[in-house]
Amino acid sequence: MAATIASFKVDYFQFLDETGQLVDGTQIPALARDMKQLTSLYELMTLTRVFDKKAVALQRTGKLGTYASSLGHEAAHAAIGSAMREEDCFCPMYREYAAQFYRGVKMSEVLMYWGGDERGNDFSGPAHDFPWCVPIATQCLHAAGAAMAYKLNEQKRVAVTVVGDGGSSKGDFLEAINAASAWKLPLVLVIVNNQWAISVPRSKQNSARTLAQKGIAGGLPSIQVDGNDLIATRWAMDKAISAAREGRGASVIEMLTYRLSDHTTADDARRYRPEDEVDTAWKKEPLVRLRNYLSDQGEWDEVKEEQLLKDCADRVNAAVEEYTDRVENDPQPIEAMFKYMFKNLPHHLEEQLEIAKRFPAKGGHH
Amino acid sequence: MAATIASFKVDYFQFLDETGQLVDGTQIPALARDMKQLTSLYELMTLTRVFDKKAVALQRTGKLGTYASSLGHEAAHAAIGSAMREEDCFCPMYREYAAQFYRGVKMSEVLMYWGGDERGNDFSGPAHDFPWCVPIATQCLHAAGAAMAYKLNEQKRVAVTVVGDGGSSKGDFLEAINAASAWKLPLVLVIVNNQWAISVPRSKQNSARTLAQKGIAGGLPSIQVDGNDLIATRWAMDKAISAAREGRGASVIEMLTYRLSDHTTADDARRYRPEDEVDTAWKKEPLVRLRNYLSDQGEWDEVKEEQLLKDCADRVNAAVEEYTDRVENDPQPIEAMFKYMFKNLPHHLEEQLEIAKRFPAKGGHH
Amino acid sequence: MAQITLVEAVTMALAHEMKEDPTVVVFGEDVGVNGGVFRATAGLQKEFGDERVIDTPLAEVMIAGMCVGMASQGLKPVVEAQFEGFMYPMVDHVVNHAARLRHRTRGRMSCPAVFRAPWGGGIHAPEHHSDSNEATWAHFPGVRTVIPSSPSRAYGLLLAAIRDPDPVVFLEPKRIYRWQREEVEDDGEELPLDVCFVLRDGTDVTLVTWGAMVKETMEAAVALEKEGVSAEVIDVATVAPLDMETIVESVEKTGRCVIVHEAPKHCGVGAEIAAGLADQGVWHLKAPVKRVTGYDTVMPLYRNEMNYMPSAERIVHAAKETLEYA
Amino acid sequence: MAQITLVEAVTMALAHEMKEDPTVVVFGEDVGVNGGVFRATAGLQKEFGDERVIDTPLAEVMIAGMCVGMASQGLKPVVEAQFEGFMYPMVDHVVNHAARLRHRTRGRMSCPAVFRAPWGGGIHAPEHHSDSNEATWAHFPGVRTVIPSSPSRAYGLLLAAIRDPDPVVFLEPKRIYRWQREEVEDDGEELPLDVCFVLRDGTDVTLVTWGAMVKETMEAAVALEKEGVSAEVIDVATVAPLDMETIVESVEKTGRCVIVHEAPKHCGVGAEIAAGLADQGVWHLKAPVKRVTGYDTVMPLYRNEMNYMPSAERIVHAAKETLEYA
Ligand SMILES: Cc1ncc(C[n+]2csc(CCOP(=O)(O)OP(=O)(O)O)c2C)c(N)n1
Ligand SMILES: Cc1ncc(C[n+]2csc(CCOP(=O)(O)OP(=O)(O)O)c2C)c(N)n1
Ligand SMILES: [Mg+2]
Ligand SMILES: [Mg+2]
Repeated sequence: MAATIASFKVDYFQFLDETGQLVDGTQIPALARDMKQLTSLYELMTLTRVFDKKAVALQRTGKLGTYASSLGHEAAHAAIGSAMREEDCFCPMYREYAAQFYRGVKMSEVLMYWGGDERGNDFSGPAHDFPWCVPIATQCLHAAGAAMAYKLNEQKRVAVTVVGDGGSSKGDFLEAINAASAWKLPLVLVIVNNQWAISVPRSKQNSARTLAQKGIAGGLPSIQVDGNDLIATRWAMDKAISAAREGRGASVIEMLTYRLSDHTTADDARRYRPEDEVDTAWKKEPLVRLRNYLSDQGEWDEVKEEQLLKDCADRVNAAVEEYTDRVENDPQPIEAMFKYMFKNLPHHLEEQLEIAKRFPAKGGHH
Repeated sequence: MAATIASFKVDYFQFLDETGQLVDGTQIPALARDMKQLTSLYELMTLTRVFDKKAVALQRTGKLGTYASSLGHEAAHAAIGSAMREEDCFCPMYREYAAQFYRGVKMSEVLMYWGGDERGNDFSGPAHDFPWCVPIATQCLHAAGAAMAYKLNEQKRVAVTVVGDGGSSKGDFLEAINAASAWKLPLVLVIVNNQWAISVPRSKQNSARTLAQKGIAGGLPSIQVDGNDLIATRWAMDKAISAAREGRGASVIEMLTYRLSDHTTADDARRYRPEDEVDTAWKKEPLVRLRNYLSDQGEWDEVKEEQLLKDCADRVNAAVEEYTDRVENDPQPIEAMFKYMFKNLPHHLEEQLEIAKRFPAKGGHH
Repeated sequence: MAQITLVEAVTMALAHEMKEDPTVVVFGEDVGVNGGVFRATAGLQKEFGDERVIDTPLAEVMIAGMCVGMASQGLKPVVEAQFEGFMYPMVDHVVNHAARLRHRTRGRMSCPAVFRAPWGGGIHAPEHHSDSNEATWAHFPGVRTVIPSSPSRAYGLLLAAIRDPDPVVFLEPKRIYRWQREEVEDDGEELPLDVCFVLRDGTDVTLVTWGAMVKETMEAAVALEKEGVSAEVIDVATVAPLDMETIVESVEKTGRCVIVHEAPKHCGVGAEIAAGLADQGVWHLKAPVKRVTGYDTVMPLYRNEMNYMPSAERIVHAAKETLEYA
Repeated sequence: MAQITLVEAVTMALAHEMKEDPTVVVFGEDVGVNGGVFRATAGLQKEFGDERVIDTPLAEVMIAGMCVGMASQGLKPVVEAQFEGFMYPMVDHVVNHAARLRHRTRGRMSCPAVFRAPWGGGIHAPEHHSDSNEATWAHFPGVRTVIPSSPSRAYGLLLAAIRDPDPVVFLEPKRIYRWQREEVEDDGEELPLDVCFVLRDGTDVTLVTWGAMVKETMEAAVALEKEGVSAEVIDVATVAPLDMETIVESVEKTGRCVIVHEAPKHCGVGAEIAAGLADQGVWHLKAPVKRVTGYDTVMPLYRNEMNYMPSAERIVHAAKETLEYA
């Protein structure tokens, strides 16, 4: 007997094409007609981009440490953040600022973190949201664990996590898929595939047609969307989150986008990445197409754009002020190195704190 | 635009049904007509079962340490071993004796290993074959690495590894699939799904329809076969190995079988497993159906069976002799604890060796 | 009051805390119906249900990683690794996340989890079932490492570990899981973490140990007594952070110290104790500080296992060496 | 002869061995076109091709596990972990397999592999990019742990590590990757593993260290000299196995010892050295053995980083403490 006992597929979704036209021959999500939502998300995406540019500039002038840019990822990140509820848990990697801004994290807090001050992780977003996660893909299991907690506590909460194309090769992500399958967890696993893992192109992570199909290992609904199309990214998130919230389990969404920046400010992509690839990618970036769409709908124009850019610049500058003021005029004391290691400072750390106080670094951190 | 960009399926194969009849309506592999092969593999499976019974008995009488039985897995293991070439690399878990016997590992060596003597790992099988592997699923990455070495050295060699239904949840296995996909490795990943991971049933590992579909994550050809049907297991192995050898990359084969024994002699499956499930499983076990088939073909009869069982008993007894003689009359010296740690014994170990010699255990190992 | 073994004391402590605190969940391989391969969780799933005593898929990275997520969202997971040799895949999540979550977030989040594992050699098990890796855990900031050596300490210290607001690695000496029985009242009385327990008073030499080696060390102390040598025996119990004070005090009295552990010698916890003496106790030392430990080799398969394990004889010999110095 | 930095010496050693030995392959994330995030493998892929300088998918367990497989089948993989903080997922395969394969198979198989990683703090990088985890590796039997502290030692020790028939963890002090330039001849001359290097002769106190802390320790020695104190400086270089002999010899001469490392104090490699002195060197000690180390905390983000790192000032202070004893 030879019988096919299981079949699977990965569908791709795009609603707003590169020029900002709605793709026809498809049922367009209601969001496409919700001008208020779209406009405010466009504003969030623009703010994020203005912030991003500023952060890179701060690093270049020595006012910030290594910084991971989100340039080009705005439609993916804005959709992720805006589709979630306050009580849901976000487990980010390290560049999902738009999602975090939507959830209440302040720009100044992002700067604190990359500015070498742990207080940035004690942010104004939901207290149950995870801080930035450096060890690649580990956040996926934290999200699975959070989802498990919600399920055991019968809370209608969802955990959402993000992993990159590179991170999708790591066991942590793959085991999270398996865990989600085993326990039918209220979890959304988003692969933000920006084509590069530092210098390693997507094609070297594996030879499969999609990364989304990794979800099939656990039998999870797995789709791929145009990660630069806010309508598609948000539609996919809404679908996955409501499935999770209603007890239908986890899903995998692969968002196809492009890292328009260097990996971080410590990286120089020209060493390994053809310029023309980047030029082509710029033609697909998420903001322009959304702006064109909004303009065609009569919802946006030059004047509004100028005003928005000015507001964003002002808000970003205020955030930079807040950041520099805090780290310079209210730096963390040496105690801060010790007092959060345990809830109650153990004896041996008290002794070490005394030594640390006695031998502070000469001339601060430089 | 909503388009299906990738589709996948998992096929199931069975050629010899539980009664030993060829399944009709299917193209039957040539092996079904190769009576010489089938007979010798039946003999190997029988020998393995006789050996297994003896090993368990030895443990019960204190002559062997913890032992992992292969009862019920013989069709899977015999197919794996017999489909490989000497120069291929086998990375076992811990119960694939039939495969190892075929490759030249001696029964006495298996007993040495479970008898607490590392010399069992210095076995008579191919010198490049891996020893038994205790940390679950880690052998999958060793196999991927071996396959990588063969590929880089342009050798037409294949690495074959085995993982259980439980082990298929572990990142090591999942990352091996991804690596195989990334480099198109000459690798065969066999999941011997015996329905249980100690006390944890297959259904708790995840909720997917098959375990084979984990290979889809890497876009690998992935199939499921009746693991108690030697013709199906061997046919699947031949197919996968030749694909690997000819540069067409890796595959995943899920062999559905059943652990008819306790997990190991240290386990008592009655604590967690319904007896009737085991009774049902016995009706599907691999030896009887193959014997029936061979009998129907006029290739086997009572006399041959009796003769075979007698030969097996003799060989197993001889192996037990060899084992007990070696561990009792030629035990490893205390030096053995030290001399293989590094190629050349470092200074600090020389000193420790002196201490060890000076303070040997009282009354041997008990 | 029941006479129970060390492993039964573990079960009793788990059951007690699960009754007291509904956020406590047991999470691991075979912990459910099977009650763990050593029966440490026997009966708990029946009593508390499979939503609180949870069998996991076979994936230690997943177990540790999910534990961090669960602990951060209001649960108190008590993870069981089936054997200490299978904890290595957990290292990344324990040291990079569990041990750092509170610190990383300036106290906004925390990870009140316990990572239990049967630990140590001497049961004639296969490879990876007999290691002593406490030093691996002890070196990492942000996590406590606790090792009981008797039924009552197993009960009291495990209660304390579960109640502790920060992550604790709790290593259970499997060799003595069923060695002695002790009367242990299920009164919910915890024992203090971060302190040593003086098991025997003595004046001539201080024997410092933990875990199953307490057995051989006490035997050695008795043997020494027969020869007129009075040995003080200290069970360290919490190997990180270390209660150096109690040890130094003892050595101030005896002037001699022999440290005993099953783990390999090089960079074992014994080194930290000897180093503490080389600093704070140096003026009191009447003899070199000796370490009787496992060798810097892999624990052999069982036929040679007892040639690896430190014996009472070796401890006595080392103690006498220290007594050769006036 | 070229004046090169430590990281350039690493590259030179890799290139030299890849020329000499066709079985040597470089295996890791971003080691190819990008030449590694610190450029340690810069130019190697161009010279040796992408079948010998191999960019891997992002999966450290895979990297370490495949490395075991590759090494067992005739290759000599030199793995690069991008930062020491990302080595934890490798622990399982390194300690449970790489370090044991020869032992497990009674010499039938072996694992001649090198696990390289930029290691240590002081470069103002994000979390997990500044740890010092040498003690984690040093405790495990069957693997060597080697740490260079100058361009010439990086070249000579890495050659030795690659040629060694057993696994070596090779930790590169990233803070001094580009600190000094030295004339290093590309002559394929290796330096011995398992021995300390005496960097400076002295008679009053022995300063023992390794890695980037050699910088502060030498500064301290110079400062002490100005005050008439003659400090001997020892670079341990191989932290496992340890060349205790050289250290004890030195302390026999000086009677005082200060051990310096960046890693947390508790159960750090400094403890093993102090323990060795408490045993073999105790009669020569004129003062307590002091340790100047990182604190038992997580390495802070960069604004506090320098408050964590041991300074020359702290070393000088500790040395003077030991000199208060006649
Ligand atoms: C476990 C681990 N290994 C390596 C690194 C170093 N590293 C930081 S980001 C990165 C690439 C990540 O690529 P991807 O997952 O695609 O995410 P992206 O940065 O492209 O958004 C690497 C290798 C790390 N942070 N963690
Ligand atoms: C990493 C690791 N975790 C746990 C164990 C303990 N253990 C040994 S066998 C086993 C179950 C394995 O089940 P499966 O993978 O289905 O293989 P089977 O024994 O059924 O053939 C477990 C949990 C182990 N050996 N290694
Ligand atoms: Mg990427
Ligand atoms: Mg199984």
